[in-house]
Amino acid sequence: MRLTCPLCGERDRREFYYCGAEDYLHRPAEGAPLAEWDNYLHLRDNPAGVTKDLWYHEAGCSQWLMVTRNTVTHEISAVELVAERKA
Amino acid sequence: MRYSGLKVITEGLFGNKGWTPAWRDPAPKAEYDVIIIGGGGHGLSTAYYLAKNHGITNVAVLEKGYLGSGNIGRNTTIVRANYFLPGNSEFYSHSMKLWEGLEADLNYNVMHSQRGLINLFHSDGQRDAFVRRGNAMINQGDDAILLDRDGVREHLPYLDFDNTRFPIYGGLLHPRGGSARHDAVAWGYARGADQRGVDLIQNCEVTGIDIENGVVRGVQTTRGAIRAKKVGIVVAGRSSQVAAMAGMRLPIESHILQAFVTEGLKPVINHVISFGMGHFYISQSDKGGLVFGGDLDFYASYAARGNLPMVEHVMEAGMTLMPMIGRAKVLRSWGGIMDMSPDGSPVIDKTHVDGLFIDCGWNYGGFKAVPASGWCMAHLMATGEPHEVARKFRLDRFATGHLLDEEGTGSQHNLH
Amino acid sequence: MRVDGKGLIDRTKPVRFRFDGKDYAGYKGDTLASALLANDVRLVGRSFKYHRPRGVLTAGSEEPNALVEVVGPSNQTPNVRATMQEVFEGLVAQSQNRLGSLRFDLMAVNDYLSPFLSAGFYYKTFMWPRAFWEGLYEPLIRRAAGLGSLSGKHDEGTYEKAFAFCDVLVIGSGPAGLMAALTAGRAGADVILCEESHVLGGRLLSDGGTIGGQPAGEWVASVLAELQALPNVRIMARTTVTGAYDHGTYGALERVGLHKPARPNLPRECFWRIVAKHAVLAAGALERPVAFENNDRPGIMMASAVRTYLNRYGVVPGKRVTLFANTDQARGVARELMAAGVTMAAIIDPRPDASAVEDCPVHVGAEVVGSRGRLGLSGIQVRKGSEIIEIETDCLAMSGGWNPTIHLTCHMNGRPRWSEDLAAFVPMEGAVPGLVAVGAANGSFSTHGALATGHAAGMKAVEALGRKVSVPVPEAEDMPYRLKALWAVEGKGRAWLDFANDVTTKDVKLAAQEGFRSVEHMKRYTTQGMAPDQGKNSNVAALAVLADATGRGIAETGVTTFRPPYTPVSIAAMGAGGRAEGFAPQRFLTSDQASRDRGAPMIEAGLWYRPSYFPKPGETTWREACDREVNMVRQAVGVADVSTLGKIDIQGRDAGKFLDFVYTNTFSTLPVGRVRYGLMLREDGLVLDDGTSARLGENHYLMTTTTAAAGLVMRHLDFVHQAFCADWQVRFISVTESWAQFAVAGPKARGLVNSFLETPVELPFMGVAPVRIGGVDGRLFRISFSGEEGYELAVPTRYGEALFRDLVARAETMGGGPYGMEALNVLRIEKGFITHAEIHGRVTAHDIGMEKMVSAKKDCIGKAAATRPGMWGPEREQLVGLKASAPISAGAHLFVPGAEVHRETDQGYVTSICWSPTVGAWLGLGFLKDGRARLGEKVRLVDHLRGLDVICEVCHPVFHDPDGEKLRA
Amino acid sequence: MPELIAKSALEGRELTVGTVTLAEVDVGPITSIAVFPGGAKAVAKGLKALGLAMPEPNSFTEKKGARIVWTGREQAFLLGADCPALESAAVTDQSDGWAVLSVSGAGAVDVLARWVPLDLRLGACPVGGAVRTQLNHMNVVILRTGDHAFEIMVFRSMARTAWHEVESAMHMLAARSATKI
Repeated sequence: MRLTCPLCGERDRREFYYCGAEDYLHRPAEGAPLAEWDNYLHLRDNPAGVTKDLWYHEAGCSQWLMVTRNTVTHEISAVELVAERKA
Repeated sequence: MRYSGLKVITEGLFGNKGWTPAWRDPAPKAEYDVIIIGGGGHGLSTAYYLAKNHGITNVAVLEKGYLGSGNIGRNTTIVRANYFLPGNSEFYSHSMKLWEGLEADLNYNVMHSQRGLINLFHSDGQRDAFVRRGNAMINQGDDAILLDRDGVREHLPYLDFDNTRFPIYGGLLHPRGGSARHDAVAWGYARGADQRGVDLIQNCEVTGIDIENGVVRGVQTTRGAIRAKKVGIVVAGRSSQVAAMAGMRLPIESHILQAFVTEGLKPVINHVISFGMGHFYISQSDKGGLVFGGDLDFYASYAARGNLPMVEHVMEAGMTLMPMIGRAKVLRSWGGIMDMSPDGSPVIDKTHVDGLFIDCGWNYGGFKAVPASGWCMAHLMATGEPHEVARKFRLDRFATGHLLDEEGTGSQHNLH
Repeated sequence: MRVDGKGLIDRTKPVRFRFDGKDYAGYKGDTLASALLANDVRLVGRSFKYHRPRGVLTAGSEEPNALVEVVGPSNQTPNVRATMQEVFEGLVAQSQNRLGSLRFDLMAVNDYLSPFLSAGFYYKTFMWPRAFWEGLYEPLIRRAAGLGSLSGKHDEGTYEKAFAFCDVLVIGSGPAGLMAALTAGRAGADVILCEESHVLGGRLLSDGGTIGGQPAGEWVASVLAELQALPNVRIMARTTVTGAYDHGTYGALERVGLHKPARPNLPRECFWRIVAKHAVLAAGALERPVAFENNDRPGIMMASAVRTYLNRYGVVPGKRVTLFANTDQARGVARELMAAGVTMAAIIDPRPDASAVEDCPVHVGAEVVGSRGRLGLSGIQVRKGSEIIEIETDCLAMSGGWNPTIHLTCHMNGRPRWSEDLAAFVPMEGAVPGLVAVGAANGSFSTHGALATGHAAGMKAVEALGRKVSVPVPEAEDMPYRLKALWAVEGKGRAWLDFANDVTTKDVKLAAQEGFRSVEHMKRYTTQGMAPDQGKNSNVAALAVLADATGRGIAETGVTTFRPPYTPVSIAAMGAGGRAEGFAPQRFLTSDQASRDRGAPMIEAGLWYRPSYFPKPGETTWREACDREVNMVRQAVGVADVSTLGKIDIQGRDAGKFLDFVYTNTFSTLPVGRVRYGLMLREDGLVLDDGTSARLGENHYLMTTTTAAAGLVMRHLDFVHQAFCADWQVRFISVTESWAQFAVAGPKARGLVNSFLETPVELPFMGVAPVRIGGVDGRLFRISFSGEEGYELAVPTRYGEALFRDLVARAETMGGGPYGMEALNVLRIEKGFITHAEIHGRVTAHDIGMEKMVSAKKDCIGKAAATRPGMWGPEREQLVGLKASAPISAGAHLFVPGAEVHRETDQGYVTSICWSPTVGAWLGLGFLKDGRARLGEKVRLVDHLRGLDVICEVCHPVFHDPDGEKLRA
Repeated sequence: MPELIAKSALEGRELTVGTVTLAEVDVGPITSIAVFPGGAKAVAKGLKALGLAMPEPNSFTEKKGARIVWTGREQAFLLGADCPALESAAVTDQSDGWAVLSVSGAGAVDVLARWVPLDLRLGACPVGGAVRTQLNHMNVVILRTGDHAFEIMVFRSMARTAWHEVESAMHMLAARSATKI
C-alpha cells in the first residue's frame, strides 16, 4: 500500500501511522455537551466506500495528512496536509 | 440424524448414501417471530439458544452469503478466558464453560482442545500486569499459573531463550485455553438450530430495516420483505452498514486483521503462545498447519485482505521468538473484517428502536465469544433484559464513560 | 531413464546426491525430480489421509506429490518440491509422512478403511467419551497429520529482504513474457523480468516449435542476450512473484542459495517487495488432470510434464508410455517420445471426432477407467463404447486441458470469468489495477497468441510511460484450442481430484448430499484445495463435479478465493532481519559501557538498555545491592543516568499557550528559570503521561516525558499543533538524543554538583539554570524523583560517558555511587511518585488524586471527556499507599479482611511494591475503591499466583518526608 | 574540574566489504531551523550570510562546507557551520542527537535497497537529494552526496543497530557476487 505525502512524495505504507477518521479534526468547542464529545471520540460513519482519514508521516516529515480513500478498493484519490487543509 | 462413531461405520458399510443434509435450505417465509441478521458464529449461536433456552423456534437467520462466510470462517481459532476487567471476565468465563460442553450439546465434534495457552512477558512491568490478569481470572473461578523463565522453558523448549531481542522473563499459563475447529463451530450451531426448527436462509442479503414510529416491523432483503416482531443485528464487520439502515451511527470502525497458515507439519507446537513484545500468536492445527496471526493492518478497511508491512512484522516477531519455525512455509494468508470498538469490548444491547437489538464490537476476540454471545443475545432478545454476565456491554457506555478498556490504550478504535 | 541428445542439462558435470539413504547421480541443471526419474525412481511420497503411494505428477511448482525433506548439516527443510529443488553435489533429501519405509508405510492401512474416512467423518465422531478426545483421539490424529517435519532447532540460515522499483514488472519468461520484456526494454523502460524456474523460456523449452523461422530455443537465447545487454532491464531467475498488494506493490521470493551447499553470508532466500507502475502477468497455464478410478498411481503424470522431462532434462519416465488427452496440442508428446525411440503403447482420446492417424494405436471416443500397479503404474483399463481394453503401460501421460494461471489477478477479491469455449476461468479485466494478463495466463494458448498479447501489453505500458518503440512480432504456430471438457470419467471406484489431501469425486458428491453446496462449504468440508498445492491441480475439476452434483452451471457455482502467496514462502524469508536482536533497534546510553564495567545487569526499558543495580563484591542477590543503593541515596549521594526520558524543545511566542492546551495545569505563567510538574490527558479524559517542563527563556520551554511515552507524546503534540493551532507561533523538536542527563540525589548532592560547576549556583527547588561543566555548556535542574534533595545535570551527549564516570568516581569518595533502576524504583515508591505502572491508560486525574491540577481557567485536551459520569464516583478505584510487615506483590488484588475472595468482592489491585529499607516495611502503591476515604483501614492483599495472603494498612502514598523538607532544603 | 572528553557514537569506525565502504562521518555542528509562521523572509535574510537559503523538499544545498538539508515543513538542518541568529525561527542544537554513517561504492545502492523502502538509484534520487525515510525500523535522513555515495543520519543511540544492519547487507551482497554462476 502506498501514500503520496504532499511534501515527501510517494511512500510505502510502513512509513505512516494511522489514527482514525477525519472526525478527529472537528473538536467540539469548549463547554460543548457530552453528546458532542461522544460523537467526536466514538461514533463513526465507518463507510464501506470513500472516506477521509488521518495518517501521520512518522518516518518522514512528521506531518499529519488527511487522505481521501476507498475502504473497499484501497484506492487513494487525494492527500493533503492537515496543517494546510481547506477550512 | 444423530452423529456417532457407530453411525460412521454403519453408513460407511453402505457407501455413505444414508447421510442427510446437515441443515435444510428453506425459502424465507413472509413472517417470523424473530429475525437474526447474519449467519456467522454469533448469529447461529443466538438462533440456537433462542430455540434451546427460550423455546423460540419461529426464527430466521438471514445470511447474505453462505453460512459461516465471515470471520468464523477465517480466524486463528483461539479459545480463552483470560480477561481481567469486571464485565469481561465473567462473560468469557461463561463462554468457556459453554465451550467445554459444546460437542455433547451440539452432537458435533468442534474439536475444542484445551492444550494450554501461554502469554509470554519480557519485563518486570509486563509480569506484574499479567499477575493482575491471572489473579482476576482465578477470582473469576478460572485457571491461571505464573511460570518463571524455567517454567516456560519446560513447556516451550524450542523458544529462543539465549539470543533474542527481548528476553523471556516468564509466562502466564491458562491451562484451559486452547483452540477449536472454526468451521465446525458454525456448522454445529447451524445444524443444532435447524434441527430445532430455525430457518437458515442463505444468499439473502438484508437491504433495509422497516421501522414504524419507533418499532421494528421487519426487514427488506434480496429475496423479498420479511416481517418480524424482533430483529437482531449480528453482522460483526458490517455492523455500521446494517445499523445505518435503522438510522443508527455506531462507535465502530472496521479494520483488517491478517492471519496465516503454513503447510502441514508433524506436531511441533502443542500450546497457544502469544509474544509479549510484538504482535504474534501461534498454535498448530490438528491437520498440522501452524496457524498464526499478528495485529490489525491499522487502517479502516472492508477489503478482507491486508498488506505486506504487517505480514513482515508478524514473521519477524515469529523469528525472534521461535526461530525453529523459519523453514515452515506460509501456505495461505487471509484477512478478516474486525468491528473495532473504542474500548476493545463488545456491545450486546437494545437500541433506540423498540424490538431492534445489536450484537457487535467483537474487535478480534469474537471466536471464543461465540457461545456466550449467542447465549446472552438470545436471553436479551427473549426477555428484554441483559444477561447477568453481559450486563456491562452497553451501547451508551462510551457516552457515560463506563469503559471496559483491557488494553488501556484509550478511545482510538484501532488500538485494541 | 535418460535418453541421449535431449535436455538443457550439462552432461559434462555429474552431480551426486542422496535420496532416502541411497546414492544417485544426476547432472548439473537437473531437478531432484528429473534426476530421480532418470534413475527410474517413481515412488517419492505418500498421500496425507490414505497414505497411498505418490509419484512425480508435474514438472513445476504446482507439484502436489513429490514433497520431500531436504536435510542440511544443521537443519532440515520440510515440504520441498522435488520438481523445483535443483540438485547440487552432496544434496541429501528424504521422503516424508510415512511410518516405516516409503515402500512399506504402516499408515497405508487407512486406504483400506477409506469407506469410514469419507469427507468430514471426524465431525461426526470422536465425541464420546469426552476425555478421550484430548486424551486419545486428538493425539493420534495430530501424529498422523502433517506432511514434513521441522528439525525443532533454531533456523540459523541467512535470509534477506530487499526493495525494488520499476516501470514494468514482467511475471514469467515464456513467449508472452519475453515479448513484453523485449518491447518495453527496447523502448528504454525500467523493466524487471521475473522467472520462477532456474532457466528462462517457459513452455518454449519443452514444446519446441519455431518462432520467426528459427527453433524456439534459439529465439529464446537471442532475446535473452539482448535483454541481458540492456542496462534498463533486470532479469531475476529463480524468483516467484507470490502476491499482488495495493498500489503496484508485489511480493516475490528469490531462491538465492538453495541450489548450492550453504556458504557463509550467502542468503538461502530473499523476499523482495517490488513496486511497479505496470505489471504483465505472463505466468502461462497449468495442465489439468482427469479424474478416473485409481488415477493417482506413481507413473501417472501430466502430459506437458512428460514433454518437459524429455526436452529439458533428457528423461523419459517410462518404457511403454500411454497418452490420455482431449486436445490436439497434447499429441505432440506422443510424437516426440516416439521420435526419441520410446514405445507409445496407445493414445486414448475422449473426443469421438478426434484424428486417429498417429504412428501408434489410437482409441478415439475412449476413456481410461482404471489402472493397476501398487507402488507404480503397470497397466490401465480403457473403455470404448461397451468394450474394456487392457493396456500394459508404466507411464500414463494425461491432459484434461489447461487452466490459465490467473491467481495474482484475483488477489484483490476479483472473481475470474468462466469462458465456455476454453472451458476454463480467465482473469477479469482490471481486477488488480495496473496488472494485465497475457498469453496462456489469459487463455491465449498458442505461441502466436502469447507473442501477440505479450507485445500488446508491452506496447500499452510503453505508451503509458510516454515512450515510443516498434517491435515486430515474429510469426509462430497458432493452433486452435479445440477442447471437449472432461472433468471425471464415470465409474464406481475412487477417482482422485486432490492428490495430496486424498479428496475424490465421491467426497465432493457427499458434501453436496449433506448440504455443503456452496463451493466454499465443499472446500472446507472435504479439505479439497487446502493442501500445499492449494488446489492448483484440483479446484476447477472439483467445482465442476460439485456443479454437476447440485444441478448448476460452473460459472454459477463459482470459485473459492485466491489468496497470497501463489506458492508457499518460508517464514524465515518474510521475517528476514527479525532474528535475535534484529527484531527491534537497540538504544544505548552513554553510560552503558561504564555500567557494564561495574557488573551492572542491563535490562530492556522499551528499546533502551538501563542498569538494574550495581553489585558490590560479596553481594549475592539484587536486593542486597538495591537496599544498599537506596540507603546510599538517602544518606549520602547517588548518581543515575536518566537520559532515556523524552525531551522536547518548544519555542515561540505561543509556546506557553500551547503547553496550557496540552497540559491540565498552566505553564504560560511559569517564571523563566523554573520547572513545573505537568499532567497530560488523552482527549478521552484519561491520563496519557506526566513529567516536568522547564522554562528556559521567555519563548523557550523544555518538556520532559516518560521513557515509555516519548514517541507517543511527540506524535500527540504534532497532531494537536497541526490540527488545531497550525497558525500559532510555536515550533518543537525532540532533543532526547542531544542531551545526556544524570540524576544526582541525596543530602550530599549539592556538594557533588557544585564541585563540577565552574561557578556554583544556588538553585531553588524546581529551578533550572545554564551551567558550565568542564569547559562545556550544560544545564542544571533541581528536581527529584527520589524525594531527596535532587539535581539533574545535562551535557551534550558526546560528553555523557566522561561526565558519568567522573560523577560516579567523585560520588564514591563521598560515600555514594551509582544506583540502578531497582533502587530508583524503591526511592520513588517510598516518595509515592507514580510511573506507567500506575498511569496504565485507564486512570483519570481524579483517580490519582490530581483533579485539582485540572485548571478551571482554561480548556485543555481531555478536559471535557473527563467530566463523563463514569469518570467520577466512589465505585472508581483511587491511588493509595499500602504498608505491610510481610512480603507483598504487584498484581495482587485487594479485599476487605474476612470477605470472600471473588470478583464481586474485589476492592482493587496493587501496581508497585518494594521492600523499603528507609521505612523498614514492605510498601506498595495500588488502587482501592474510594481509597482516599479509607486511609488507615486494613485491607487483605491476595496473590493466588504467588501464594500471598497479607493484611496491609491503607495509607497516604507518600511514605517518606511527606512535607518535602528534604526536597526544599 | 578536568575537561570532559568527547566521544562520537561509533568512535570513527570504518569497514570495506566488496565494493562498499561504511564509515562514521563527522559533519560538524547540526542545528535545526524551524520557521515560525510568517517568518520565511526574515530567515532567508539571516541565512544569506552563509550564502544559503531554506531548501526545497527532499533536497540539500551546500556552500563552502556548510550544508542546509530539508527535514520537514518549513524546517531544515544546518550542517557543518554555526547557525546565525534567526529571530523568526526556532533554532535548536541537534549536533549530539545524530550519528552519521557514509555508505559509498558501486554496491551502495544495492546495500541500502535491503533496508530502505525507497528507490535510491540516481534516476530517482539524484546527487543533492535528501530524504527522510526508514532504514529497517529506524527513522533516518539520507543525503545523496555523490553518484555512489550516501550519508545517513540516524539517532545517535541507535548507531550500533544501523551499523550492524548495513554491515550485514554488505556481507550478504558480497557473498552473492562471489557465487555468481
